[in-house]
Amino acid sequence: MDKLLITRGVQRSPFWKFILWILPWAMLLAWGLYGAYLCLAEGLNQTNMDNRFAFGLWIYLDLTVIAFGAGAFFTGFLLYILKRHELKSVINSAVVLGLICYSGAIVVLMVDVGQPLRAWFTFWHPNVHSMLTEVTFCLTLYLTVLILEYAPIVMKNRQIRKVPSYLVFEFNLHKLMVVFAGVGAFLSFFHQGSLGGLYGVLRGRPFAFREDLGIWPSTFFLFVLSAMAAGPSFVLLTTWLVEKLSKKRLVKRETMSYLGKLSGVMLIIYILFKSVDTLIWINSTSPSSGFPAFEYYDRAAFGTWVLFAEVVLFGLLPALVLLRKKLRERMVWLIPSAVFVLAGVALNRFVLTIQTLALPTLVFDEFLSYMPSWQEVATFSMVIAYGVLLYSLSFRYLHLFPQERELTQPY
Amino acid sequence: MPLTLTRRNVLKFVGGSIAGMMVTPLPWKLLDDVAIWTQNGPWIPKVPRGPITTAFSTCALCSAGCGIQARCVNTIPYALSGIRNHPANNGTLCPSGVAGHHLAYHPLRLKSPVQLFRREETIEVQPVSSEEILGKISAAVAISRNAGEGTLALLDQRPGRSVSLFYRNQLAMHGRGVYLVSPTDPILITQCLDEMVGTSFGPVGYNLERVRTVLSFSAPVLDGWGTPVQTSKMLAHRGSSGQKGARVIQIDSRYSRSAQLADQWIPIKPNTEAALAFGLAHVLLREGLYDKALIQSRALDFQTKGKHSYFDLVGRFTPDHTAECTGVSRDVIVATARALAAQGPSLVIGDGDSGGGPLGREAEMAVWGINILLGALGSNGAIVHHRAVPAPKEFSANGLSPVQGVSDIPDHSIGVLLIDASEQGDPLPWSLLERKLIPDQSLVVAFSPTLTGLAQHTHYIIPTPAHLEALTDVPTMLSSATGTFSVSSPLLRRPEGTMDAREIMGKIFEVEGTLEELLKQRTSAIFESRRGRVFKASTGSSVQLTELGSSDELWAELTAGGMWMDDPVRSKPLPEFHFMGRSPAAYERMLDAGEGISSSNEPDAPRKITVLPYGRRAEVGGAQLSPLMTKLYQESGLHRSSKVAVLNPATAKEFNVANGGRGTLVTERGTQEVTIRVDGAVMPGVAEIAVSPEPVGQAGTEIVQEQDILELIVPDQAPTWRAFRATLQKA
Amino acid sequence: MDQTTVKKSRYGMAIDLDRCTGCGACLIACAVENNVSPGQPKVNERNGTTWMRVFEVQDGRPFPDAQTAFIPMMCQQCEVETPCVSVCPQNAVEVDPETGIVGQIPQRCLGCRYCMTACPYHARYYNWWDPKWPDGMEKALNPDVAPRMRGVVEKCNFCHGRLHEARARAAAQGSRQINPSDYIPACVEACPVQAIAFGDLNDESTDVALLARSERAFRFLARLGTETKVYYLSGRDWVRRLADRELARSKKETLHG
Amino acid sequence: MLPWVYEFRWDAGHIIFLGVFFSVLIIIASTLMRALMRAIGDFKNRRVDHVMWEVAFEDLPEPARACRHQLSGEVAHRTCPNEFDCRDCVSHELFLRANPVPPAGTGPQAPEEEQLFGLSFPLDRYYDRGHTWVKPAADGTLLVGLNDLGTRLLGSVENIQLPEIGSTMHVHGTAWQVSTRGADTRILSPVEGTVVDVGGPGKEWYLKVRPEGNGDALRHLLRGAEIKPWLTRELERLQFALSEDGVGMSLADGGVPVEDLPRSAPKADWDAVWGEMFLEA
Repeated sequence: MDKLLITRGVQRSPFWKFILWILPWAMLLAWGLYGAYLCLAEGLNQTNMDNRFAFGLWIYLDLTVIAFGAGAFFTGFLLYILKRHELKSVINSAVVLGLICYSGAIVVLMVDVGQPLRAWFTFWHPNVHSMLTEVTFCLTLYLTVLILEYAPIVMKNRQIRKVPSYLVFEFNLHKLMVVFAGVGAFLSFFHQGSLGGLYGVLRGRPFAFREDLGIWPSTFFLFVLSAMAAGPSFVLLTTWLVEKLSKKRLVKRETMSYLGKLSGVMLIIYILFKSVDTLIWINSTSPSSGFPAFEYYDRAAFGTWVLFAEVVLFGLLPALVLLRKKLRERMVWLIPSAVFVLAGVALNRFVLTIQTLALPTLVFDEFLSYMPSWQEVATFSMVIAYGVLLYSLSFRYLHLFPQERELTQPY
Repeated sequence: MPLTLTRRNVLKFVGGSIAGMMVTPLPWKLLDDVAIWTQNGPWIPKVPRGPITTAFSTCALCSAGCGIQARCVNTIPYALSGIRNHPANNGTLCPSGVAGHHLAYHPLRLKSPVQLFRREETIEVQPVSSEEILGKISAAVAISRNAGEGTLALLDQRPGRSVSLFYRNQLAMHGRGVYLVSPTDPILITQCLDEMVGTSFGPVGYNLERVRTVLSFSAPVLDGWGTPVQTSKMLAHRGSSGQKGARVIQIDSRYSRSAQLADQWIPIKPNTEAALAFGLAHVLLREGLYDKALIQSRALDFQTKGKHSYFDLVGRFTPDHTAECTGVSRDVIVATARALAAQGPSLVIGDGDSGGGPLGREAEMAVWGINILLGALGSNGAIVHHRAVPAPKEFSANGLSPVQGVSDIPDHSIGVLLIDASEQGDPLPWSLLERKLIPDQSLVVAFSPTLTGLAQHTHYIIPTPAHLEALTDVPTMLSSATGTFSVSSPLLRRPEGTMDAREIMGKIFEVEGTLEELLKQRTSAIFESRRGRVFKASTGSSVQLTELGSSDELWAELTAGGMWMDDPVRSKPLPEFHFMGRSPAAYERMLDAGEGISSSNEPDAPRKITVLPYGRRAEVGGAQLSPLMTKLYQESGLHRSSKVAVLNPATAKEFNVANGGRGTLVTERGTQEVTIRVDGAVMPGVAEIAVSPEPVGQAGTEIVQEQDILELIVPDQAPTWRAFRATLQKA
Repeated sequence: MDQTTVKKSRYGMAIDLDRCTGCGACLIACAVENNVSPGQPKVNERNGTTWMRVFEVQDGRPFPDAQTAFIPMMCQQCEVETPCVSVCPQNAVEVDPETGIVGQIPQRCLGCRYCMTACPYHARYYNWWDPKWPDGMEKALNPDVAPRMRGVVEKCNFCHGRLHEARARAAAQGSRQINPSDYIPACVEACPVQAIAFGDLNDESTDVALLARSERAFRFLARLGTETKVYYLSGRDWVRRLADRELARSKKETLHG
Repeated sequence: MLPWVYEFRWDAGHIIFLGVFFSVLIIIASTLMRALMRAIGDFKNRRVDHVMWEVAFEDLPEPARACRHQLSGEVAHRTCPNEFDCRDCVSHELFLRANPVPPAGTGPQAPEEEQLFGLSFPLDRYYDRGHTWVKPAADGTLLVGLNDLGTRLLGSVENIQLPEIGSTMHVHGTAWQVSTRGADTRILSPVEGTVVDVGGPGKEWYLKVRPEGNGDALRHLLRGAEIKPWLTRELERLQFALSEDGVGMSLADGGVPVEDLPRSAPKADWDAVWGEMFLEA
């Protein structure tokens, strides 16, 4: 039925099957849209956030998806700037993932802020010292870049490419992709870092506050590194998932393994810095503001296991596995390791968002807990559903994996 | 050059202008301003604009009589503050007073008479004409007068006003009129002293400046009991001021605000205050720490032959026995008694908590007893005489109906119950009033500006002007050392359709006159007395009354935030008196009060907890709270809402409820859901629950009946509701 | 007074915790003065708007030895590295160099709530609901203070409206220096026990400057280094130990509020 | 944001931050503009066909992009870097010099080789990788037709869209389009020039083209001995394309493809096969 829209020579499931697949996601999206509508129309009293828990599920989601979406810039950087051509087979997929993550994050941010119509004030009256300004500027520019990177993929759709002007434009745009890759890498470096700086500068929250390295707190660099570790793992994991769901080989095993290696290398560097940073924080930064660090791990479910999980279980362990060639070449090791890498980064974002806010600062204040309302969960699911839908549509109608035909036709 | 007006030229001109404009700051500035304008949508309330003026009046929310200075826009007050140097409040106000100007906008405000229909959880109202209600009342009054079926009762929630004298006068003339006050009203405490002395001892007050030690029996002495100036003085030694204040010892079953702020808190088993009073008296007597000569000469029942005497009574309450009864340790009892005697002048205050009900007549007499032993009623004591505020003779020409507590009249006796100022005064369990009514035949009408508090239980409500819309005088506070008089003059125009209580009563009893005339007559009487001093808000200082030229001048001062204060009088010597009062079974009643018959004979059933309801006098306890009071009750934890039960951690564990969890309290009168709060400072085995109404911040679609813990009180259980037993289950 | 030069002020407060009775008059006076709307039916302690809030704290000893203190907590007017100022993405928070007061511009606030996470004192409040007043009560709003809209952050600004008024009064008298008695925040004015002193910390002679230097004075979380301008006074050791987590730890009792 | 907007300060922070922001913005915008200008340039220079082929070529699976000299066995592995246009290829030059391909119709090739695997591949013409042939005519024009495999692949054509006479052809631009069984397939033009006449499926040839440019107009086309290894490879590709989704059809080694392949294997994904064989992604 929609065959003429599908790239020539690749196999896609029948249309009815596809509809069956996207239907539940579309319903989830509709539910999410309703939740988001309530939040916009009625105000954020629809959420369970409050004056202490001023950030909640959404900001956590934003931080996490943006870290996961780092695959787009990192892959682009390696492919176009460092000429790692083996990544050509995943770049399209990485771009789509990046676009989903970033646009999703921005949509949620627009629901999250109380006055979305004033979002442009950040551009109009920017406080250049705020990490959030840096994030806003970079995020908007980078989303533009991602759209420009995604546009050629769309224009190469079997039907759209028949329009010569699109194809010629695509061709020329694609030739200049190296510029976008460079700009993307530059912007990503800053906003990934600024997202980390977001918490690192919180002098009033000694759990999050970190010393400056140059003009940025150390979390700036930790976020960049962890995002670079998470990005390839996310591309790897989604590719693997798509392979499983579509029952096809899409990418060469060597590429998968190479992505794993990238993750591993970045992760071990990250863990190294993170460990040093944590030690400095526990022994100097935090106590000097009057906050004994052990108190942080004294409350509710947040024990020292959090730190252990972050650094060892989801850090050192997958890093060591991924760094060993023999292990990462086997899917049974590679995939769980990628999952661990992502879990570690997600946990890091969770801890910085939720634990920071849950912990009291004043002695007589109490540890607070927070459970998102259904409207928050709905808006969250909206982004997930949007991501799945956009990816499914892209996978079906766009040529995401250049090696697909090759791998399905054994020459 | 010929100027041709072609389309092309026009377009060129417009285009050029737009392009040129872009390099000027104009569009950008405009964009900037638009950004700001867009943020002022119609949904954001606009602040009023208009001339700013200042007006003075007196707060009538309680009897402290604080002077208020109102900043007004278009003559509507938008902010209240205290009048500087005012003898009652010296520039400050309590939270209720600060937000007093909001009461006119209470979401449950009534502006026309209504008939009430109570449904399951809500109340429906239907408008009726005031003539119809007045007709019904008049008919019922006539029946009560002529047929003798049931009495005509008026419950005055703000006794002591000039209009209260008018009521008592009219009720006395009616023949079957009864003048009722809340059982917690301070007037009844003075009545206890009268009973001991046998005659009217005259109004007494407290001269706190003389006091070095204050022993409070559950009275909220540091929390709205006295005027702000008095409270401030009692706390003066705190902090860095270097001033002297009084040492406050708080005897309280609850960790009340006063217990928190007092220098010493003596926790006591609920309802055992009388025993502790006797125990303290025991120590004073045993150690000879009292004026023997005075007691010997004046006390008629100190030691009597053949009859049980006060000495016998107190003799039973040895420190050990008292400790057993009250839970207060023997050493604390002895030390406290000695401290009262040694660090005098001392003052013992009964009174009790406004929401928690009266201490009880016997306990109050026991407290007066200690005061007498300590010499607090003597010429150097802290309890001083003062004269009644002068009133014209015609106010009492036809006699005054006696003041009676609600508990003092027989059950099923009231035919018509009128409740005046039902939004004010101390909270009162409806069950207590209900059993006084003739079942199914009585008519209950409230005069109230809002559909809150007791008014929710009536058949009809005639709306009265709200606070600061109404003209009223402020009676003398119990704690005041001299008589005072001030007038709360309206700062707001009262809505059409409201009537003040004098108008309503005038129509019922067919008496001419207005409230203003009444108050002016009283002012004249004060002026005629040529006594006392007058605080003038305009200058912030006081002058002798005699310096004022006329009664009108006094009226002008009083209605503009001024206050008249009587001159102090030399205390009368204590006449002959009975420690235990004059009733035939005085000894037995006192003994029962001390030994605590009501609470100890009930077996300690599992799952039963002692509920300690409490009110806040600082917030008038009554049924009117500014919508902004959500800040104290809901938006911060400063004041517990009436849906919160505070428990000791051990008790919470025993009842298997957790901090923040829900629990259900059950008595035979009903059930109530509460949120559990755990507080290590609270006495084990009790649940502290506030009885104040919830502030209503926003009007809902329907009127929800107030749910108060007082609803759970089983009325026959005890004369007071300070503590009652209820089952606590985890919800 | 010299009318040509305007000296820079550092407005501050000193709150005597040994006097505070926790009555809440300050809290209500603040809400009245600053046109804070009454709470919605679903409002709670965590999402209400109380620029000034009074914490009830105990020393943690069990019945019957517990001690209680009340701590009024509002914006502490951090002077150095003001945490909320640097984080605001669109300059909606600014420290006025003339007065040292941290100001919030609600018309420019985006409602991102980043400043709230930055504030160690939880002194910032977000308008979770549309501000609404019961019928007719709009007529009784303070004409000097604009009500805020839903979705923006607000906080104590030492009664900015009153500062404006004092300045206008001074200007009317031809002076650029305001009369200190003309500028008293609503909470200071309302306190029934006069526990709060307010004034210019730069002026050595003011009560607040004297109190701030007294031995009983301390500041909460002083080691964060934000140099707050709200001082607290207490002679009670356990209360003073509440200032800092490490200090609080030094005593064996566990504390809870 | 801009100097005249309230809150703008001339301090280092603002200058650096906004400087970087505007630089990035300008880079993005100018890159976009550049792509746009280039696209317009391509249109103006009539390079659309060329671009389309280049894009299509990029998308071909790597094995389909093998150099003709890999097919002939001269080199083990080489992917064509010039989109099958050997006219300017330096390597091709070098390969030719080392190992010249005999001209068509001469040399060691026997006439029977015109029949390859049962398909007719006359040696008097040149073959393009897109299954067309070019035969120089006496009047200096070039005849363009579909080779035997191509004809059998398409089977009976439902609709054919031939270019108008007078239109210009570009190497590997679209020569004509056929639609069969609901799928469109464009046939690549093997040569550059102006269409002077059109034929069709029933005729000997499809197009008559007057070539443009210099004499090496046919240099990029396969000829002579190159044809067999290429055709072998093509039949292999066809075999895989057909066997991909388990149609079960196989072209046994040496087996002759039937006249109308689609009709003999209706279940096969012909759209994919045509895309594969006619070098259209």
